Amino acid sequence: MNLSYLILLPLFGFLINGVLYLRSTRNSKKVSAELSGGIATVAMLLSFAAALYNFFLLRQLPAEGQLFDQMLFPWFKLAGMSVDFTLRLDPLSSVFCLVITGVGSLIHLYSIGYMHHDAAPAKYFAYLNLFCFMMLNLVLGATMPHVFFGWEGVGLASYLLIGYWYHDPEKVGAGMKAFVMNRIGDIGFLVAMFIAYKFVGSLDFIQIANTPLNPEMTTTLGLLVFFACTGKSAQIPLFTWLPDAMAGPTPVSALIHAATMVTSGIYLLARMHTTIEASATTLSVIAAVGACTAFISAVIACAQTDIKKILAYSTVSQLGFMFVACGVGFTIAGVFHVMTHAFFKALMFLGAGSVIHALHEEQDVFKMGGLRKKLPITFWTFVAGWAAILGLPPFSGFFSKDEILIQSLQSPHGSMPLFLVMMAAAFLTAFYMTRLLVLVFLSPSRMGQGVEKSVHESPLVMTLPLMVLGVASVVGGWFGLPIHEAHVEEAAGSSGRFIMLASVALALVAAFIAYKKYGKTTKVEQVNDIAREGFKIDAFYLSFFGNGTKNVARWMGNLIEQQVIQRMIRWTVAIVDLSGNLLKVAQVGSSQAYLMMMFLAIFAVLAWFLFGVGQYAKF
Amino acid sequence: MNGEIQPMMMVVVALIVFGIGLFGLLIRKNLLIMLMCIELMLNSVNLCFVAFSKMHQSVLGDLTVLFVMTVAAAESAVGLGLVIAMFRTLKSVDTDQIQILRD
Amino acid sequence: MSLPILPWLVLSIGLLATILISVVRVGTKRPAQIFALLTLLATFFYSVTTVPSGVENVFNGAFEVSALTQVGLALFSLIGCIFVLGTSRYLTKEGIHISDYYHLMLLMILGAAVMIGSKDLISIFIALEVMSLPAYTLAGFRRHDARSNEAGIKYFVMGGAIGAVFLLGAAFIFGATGSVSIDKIFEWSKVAQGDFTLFYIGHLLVLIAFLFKVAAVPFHFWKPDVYEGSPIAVTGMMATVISAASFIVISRLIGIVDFGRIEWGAYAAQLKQVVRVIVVMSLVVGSAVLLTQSNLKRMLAYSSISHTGYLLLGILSSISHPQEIFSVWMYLFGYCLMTSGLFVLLSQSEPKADMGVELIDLTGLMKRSPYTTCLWIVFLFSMAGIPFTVGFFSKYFVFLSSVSAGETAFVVIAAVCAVVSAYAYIRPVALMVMRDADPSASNWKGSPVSTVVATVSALAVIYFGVLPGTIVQFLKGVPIGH
Amino acid sequence: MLNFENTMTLANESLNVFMVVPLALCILSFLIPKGLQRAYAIAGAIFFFALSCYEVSQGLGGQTLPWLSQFGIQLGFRLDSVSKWFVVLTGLVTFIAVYLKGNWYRKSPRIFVASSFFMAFALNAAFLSTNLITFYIAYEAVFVPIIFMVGIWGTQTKAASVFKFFLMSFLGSIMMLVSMFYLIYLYQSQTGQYSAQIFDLVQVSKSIAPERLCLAFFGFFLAFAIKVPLVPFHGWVRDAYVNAPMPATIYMSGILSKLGVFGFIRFVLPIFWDQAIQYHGILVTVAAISVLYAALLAIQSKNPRELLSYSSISHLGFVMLGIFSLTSGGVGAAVLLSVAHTLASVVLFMLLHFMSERKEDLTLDRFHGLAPRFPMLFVAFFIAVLASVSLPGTVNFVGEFLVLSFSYPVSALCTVLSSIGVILGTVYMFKFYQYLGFGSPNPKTGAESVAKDIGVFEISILIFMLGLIIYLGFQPAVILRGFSS
Repeated sequence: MNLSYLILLPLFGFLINGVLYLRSTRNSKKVSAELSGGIATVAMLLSFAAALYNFFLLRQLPAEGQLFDQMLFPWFKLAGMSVDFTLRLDPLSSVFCLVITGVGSLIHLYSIGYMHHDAAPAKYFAYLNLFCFMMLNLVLGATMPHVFFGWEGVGLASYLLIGYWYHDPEKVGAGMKAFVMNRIGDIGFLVAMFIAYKFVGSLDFIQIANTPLNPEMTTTLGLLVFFACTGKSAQIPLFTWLPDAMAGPTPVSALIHAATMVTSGIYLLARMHTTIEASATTLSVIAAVGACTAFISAVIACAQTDIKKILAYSTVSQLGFMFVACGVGFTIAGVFHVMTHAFFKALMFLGAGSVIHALHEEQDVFKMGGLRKKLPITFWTFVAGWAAILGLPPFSGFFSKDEILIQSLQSPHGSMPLFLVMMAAAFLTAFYMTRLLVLVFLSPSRMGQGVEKSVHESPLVMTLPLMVLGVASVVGGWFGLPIHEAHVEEAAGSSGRFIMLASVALALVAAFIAYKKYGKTTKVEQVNDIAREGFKIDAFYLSFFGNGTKNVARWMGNLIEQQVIQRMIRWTVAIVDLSGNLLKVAQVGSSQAYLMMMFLAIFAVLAWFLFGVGQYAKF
Repeated sequence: MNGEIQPMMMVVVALIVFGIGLFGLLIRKNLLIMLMCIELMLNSVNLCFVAFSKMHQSVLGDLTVLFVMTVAAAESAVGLGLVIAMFRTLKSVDTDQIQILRD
Repeated sequence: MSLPILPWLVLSIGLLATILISVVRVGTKRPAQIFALLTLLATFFYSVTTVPSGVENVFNGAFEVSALTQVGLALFSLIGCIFVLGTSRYLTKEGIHISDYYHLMLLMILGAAVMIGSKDLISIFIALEVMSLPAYTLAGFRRHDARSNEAGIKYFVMGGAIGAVFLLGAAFIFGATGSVSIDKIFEWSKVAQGDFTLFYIGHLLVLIAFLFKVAAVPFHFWKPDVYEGSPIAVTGMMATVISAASFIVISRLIGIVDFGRIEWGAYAAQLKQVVRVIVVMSLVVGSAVLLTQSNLKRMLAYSSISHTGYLLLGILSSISHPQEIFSVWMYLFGYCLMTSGLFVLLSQSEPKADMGVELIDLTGLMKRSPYTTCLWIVFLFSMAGIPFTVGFFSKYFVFLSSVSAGETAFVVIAAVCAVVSAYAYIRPVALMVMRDADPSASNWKGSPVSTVVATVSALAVIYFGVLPGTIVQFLKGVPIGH
Repeated sequence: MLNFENTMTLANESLNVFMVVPLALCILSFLIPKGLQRAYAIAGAIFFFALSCYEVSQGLGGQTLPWLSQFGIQLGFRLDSVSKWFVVLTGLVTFIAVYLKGNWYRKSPRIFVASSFFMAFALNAAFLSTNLITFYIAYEAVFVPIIFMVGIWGTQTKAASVFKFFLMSFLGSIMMLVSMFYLIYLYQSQTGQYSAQIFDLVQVSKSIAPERLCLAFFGFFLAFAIKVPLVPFHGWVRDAYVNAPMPATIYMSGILSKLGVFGFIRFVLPIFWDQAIQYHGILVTVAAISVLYAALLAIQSKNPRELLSYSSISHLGFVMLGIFSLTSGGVGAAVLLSVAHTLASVVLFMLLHFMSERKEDLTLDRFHGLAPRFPMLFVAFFIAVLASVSLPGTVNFVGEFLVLSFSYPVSALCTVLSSIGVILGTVYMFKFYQYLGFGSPNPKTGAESVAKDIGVFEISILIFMLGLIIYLGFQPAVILRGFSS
């Protein structure tokens, strides 16, 4: 078993494409999307093959010891802290590897078509490969710093890809926002590492899991890790970057902001589930935050008009579902949902990309409509994704989502309020997804004349991934996870069956309402502004934290730096200067005045002296 | 008691003379008078030396007086020379005239 | 044959010869200059070749020949050489290049040389006057310039008054001890009993007279005015020779009393207090007013006031720790070296009529004459005490000695003042290097000889800044009189 | 206790090479014609850098030459696992500084080249000295070339900035000198001999009641805090960095600041260990304040150089946090972070110089859109920015991570607060990059329109430097090895 190929292949892809791009800037010859995309896709496919191979090798190991460590090189070692660059394959990371490389390969392939007309596709594919490399490091790292390496790396790739069209300041700003909010979360990760080093003495996950800590530290550690996850996985309070991140090319949204990177929070919680589950406080915080996020972003999604924004809020909402799974102590259910979500959400994003591509960068759903005939493959695959996210049996989402719903009620950490919120979120999900489907594909066309004529189905490189993912969205839930089987029977209790039925029924009701409401739409809908603007949370952050920091900085610069510190320096100089000028006053130029002062001084010395020595002389 | 002047009295007189010289030096604006005041100060010290010489029954003080008188003569010569040079340039021997150099 | 006072004799005979040759060859100045130079060189030669290891008293104990006095004389004659060679062009330009200048200069050096060897209050007084009278004259040597007259008269009036003060102090000491010989007074102090008030007053008065000579605040008023008015060459001699000689005498006068004795403890404590106050005032006034000056000679006056502060700090520590006096010698050595070099450079200016050399005249000197600028920078850095110049080690040993003597608080004050004065020294450097020449800036043109002299001084400043070992070792070994 | 000194074997005795070679190069530069100065300087600097690397690879060592031994001033030099990195960095920074083209090669180039090599000489002497006085002399001597550089080739308000820099540094260092005298005096009063050797003084400090050394400690602290600089002793930094010519800025940010860091490691910790423990709370607070305060100032600054100067202060705050953790791990991490900061800031300043050669106005209040015009330059710039925000994979991350890990157990609050500096760092560095690189290119005018991307030689230097940053990011053991014992 050799894991290095798994991560090295995307790295090579990144390097080759990077060099190709830089060379093209020197001789100003564009590297074609086919060449660079081909290299990148092949690298990813080979990496997928390696992941698959390693997955089967791992399956052959006995159930207890399904773990493989490969030390690449020692990283750093100083005064009791020793960290190696070690890859670790276990069932959890192997599932993630498969998703990353599998979905990743498809999206690479899709991108060849999507980025065909871009000015520098080599750069794009280099970034994409870099992302996959970092993501694989994230899931394969055996120690916290190694995961952090991947964690920051994916953030970086995400930044680069969101701001890929960097001549537009708005897109640049979106990338910056994503990166900074991720970094805010990273503080949690960093401090968690410091705590782990202080109290455990090691940063290896196994060591951390096996070392019992006192309850406060366990809670602190868990909450800090969770805080890091809220950044990366766009949960309350750090969720506002994800909708903006849609500024990047759509395949990027599919890969990074739906299928893989945003789920790394779930991965981290799963990786550290021993620590997380050891504290009831941590669990309830996670569940509460997850449920709130799921519900609020579902509400916001109902009011969006941008196709990608709807999907983005949907992603945030679905991530909330996953966190609820973690928060009720069933991380496995969350991971399962990660996998199914990766299939259907990537599918929907790619479908949306196909639509946008066909409509020449039009993203407003109210300027679409009636695309069912024009884009048949896109439509049918999109329907598969829609059915999956609604949780209709036997689509993949049904298995994972219903399990989360069941667990939110039945697990020892679950509760009725939690369950009700989740049901509401599921209801809203069905509503806005149907709304999307209806507005884009089923309702009467609202496209401009010019646009409507040129609409055509995407080429095969783009539809092939759609079809593959469509199939995966259907069958992805049938097998469960290799680490998962134990829980499936539990879900089949009688109340569980009732919940399943209820949720399916609820979804169908919501879908029906949405269809009735939007099926005949012919003009732009008036929606609630507050909801459309994400309840102004983003605006609040911007004005409170963004401008707040700026104001504090300006205040510091003007008041403290200029008025205090620099002025102190100037005053010191001024005081010295002033004292010089004052002392100079005695230099009046008259020799008799000088003599006067001198003799006064002499008398003063004598007088003081005689008095003083008289004092001393007494002894 | 026997009518002989006490050495310390002489010293006091000398100090008074010194004070007069100093006072003159400080208040008179005419350089020539200031020169004379300096001479007065030097001579008062001579008186002092003589007094102490008497007190200690030593000739050292008397001898010193001779040296001091010589030096004082030389000093007044130099001083007069400077005053003359000043008078040539400024047509005055008033100290108020020499306050160009200041600050 | 051993004639301890040979160097002094050489100097005196040379002086007479110089006067004679001027009498023989009236109207030309060249012979006097050459004779003066030869005299100084011969004096230098004899004084460095015959440095005694111990202390030899001559003239019945009224005069001391020791390594200290010998090196002092060597230093004075060296400074004399520097000024004779370095400023002849300046003197010609000023119209004071006449034989009398050299006679008076040699007389001043002779007075200083005799003063540092004198161990008798009377011979100190006579030597003081022999040194001062030519100085008064020289200060007013530019007879047709009102400023020079003023300088001469101010110096004279104040110097004369302070001479009387010295004499009064000497009289009181004589009255208290019955002697004017320093050795005898020291013997007296070992056994004396009773009330010392008269002695205290006398001692203080003689010290104050010399504090006036070195311009310690508050006896410094004459210095800026006299410096500004006097010819540059004379100012340079005053700044170096007179200050150095006066400090040697101060150390001698401090050592007049056996402070080891318990009876003198109170006095020593009190004296230290006085010196401390004077040190702080000198440092503060010297460096703070230094910053406000724009006239270069005035600047150097205040700079020498602040140097007086550092030197007095060394003197202060030598009151209780006599072996630390070597730091004062080292400081004087470095101070004389850099100051004389600086004055030689200053004499290269061609000031506009009736105006002193202003700071602004230095602007853009780097462009006009880079080599001279480098010399300026060496001396100014040395003044500021930057390493690799002798000024650094001067401050170094004074500070170290003072810390050893427990005067750390005053060392801190001195250090702060060093920063302030460093600002003042770096400012001219900035003007020379950073600015383009001001149209009103005066020209700088030195004779080749003066540039060579300045170069040699600069090299010495750097040499002793890098390898001060020998000189410090030697000065440390200089036997301490009292 | 921190004692790197005693456990080392002394093998390498030819340390004077580190001083003699730059001094010789400095003197030789006066003989070279003006037109050849740059070629001479580059060749000399490469030679010097290579020689430094070779000598360092020959192993650690010590050497003592007599100078003023009777006063305790020996030329004591020692190459240990701390100083060797700074010595190597001196060579590297010297090379970069003389490599940059600018008006210093048009206007009196001799003085520039001589100053650069003199700086290298003084820096190496300071980094290697084991004698306090020798250290002080070298430490002061560093002023001289800086004053010349800023004075002759600086911009606009250069005089004021020179004075501010000089006076503040001089105030600090002279207080340090007084403290040194106090230590020498203590040694002398105990043993009757003068010594300024660090080993002797460490012995003295151990045998003295700690409160007697408090003021001396603050003397040293002041000197190094001004040099590093730590807030609130940073008043000179902004003006000096902005108004200096680029080589001087590179020297100041790259290596002069490290002189302060080095001083803390070499002198303050061994001699004033007890005081450092006593004032530990203040020290870490000051370091944390430096990180945050400078980062906030960087956020509000519109001038790229000003921004980089504040970012330097902020990063050096992390270094100081490591040192003030008072653990051997923290110190090792601080050395690593120092190396990292030197590499990153030198590259950033160098790139900024390349950019300002190509475009006059780089004000950070609008998008300049330079990235598409100079892609290579901006790729390098981006990697340097990543290093500066200490992204994992760069040596800066390892350094910062280790520093914070080691300081967390001793001062959790300050560590967590400093971590916020990481976010702020991201904000200002990315803002910096984006304003310059991103956005639509503005219409070009005049000479700007013919500006080309960086050339092959520049690229190879950048590859070397950035390669080093990334290589050390994965193999920091190269540096950390010396601290593992």
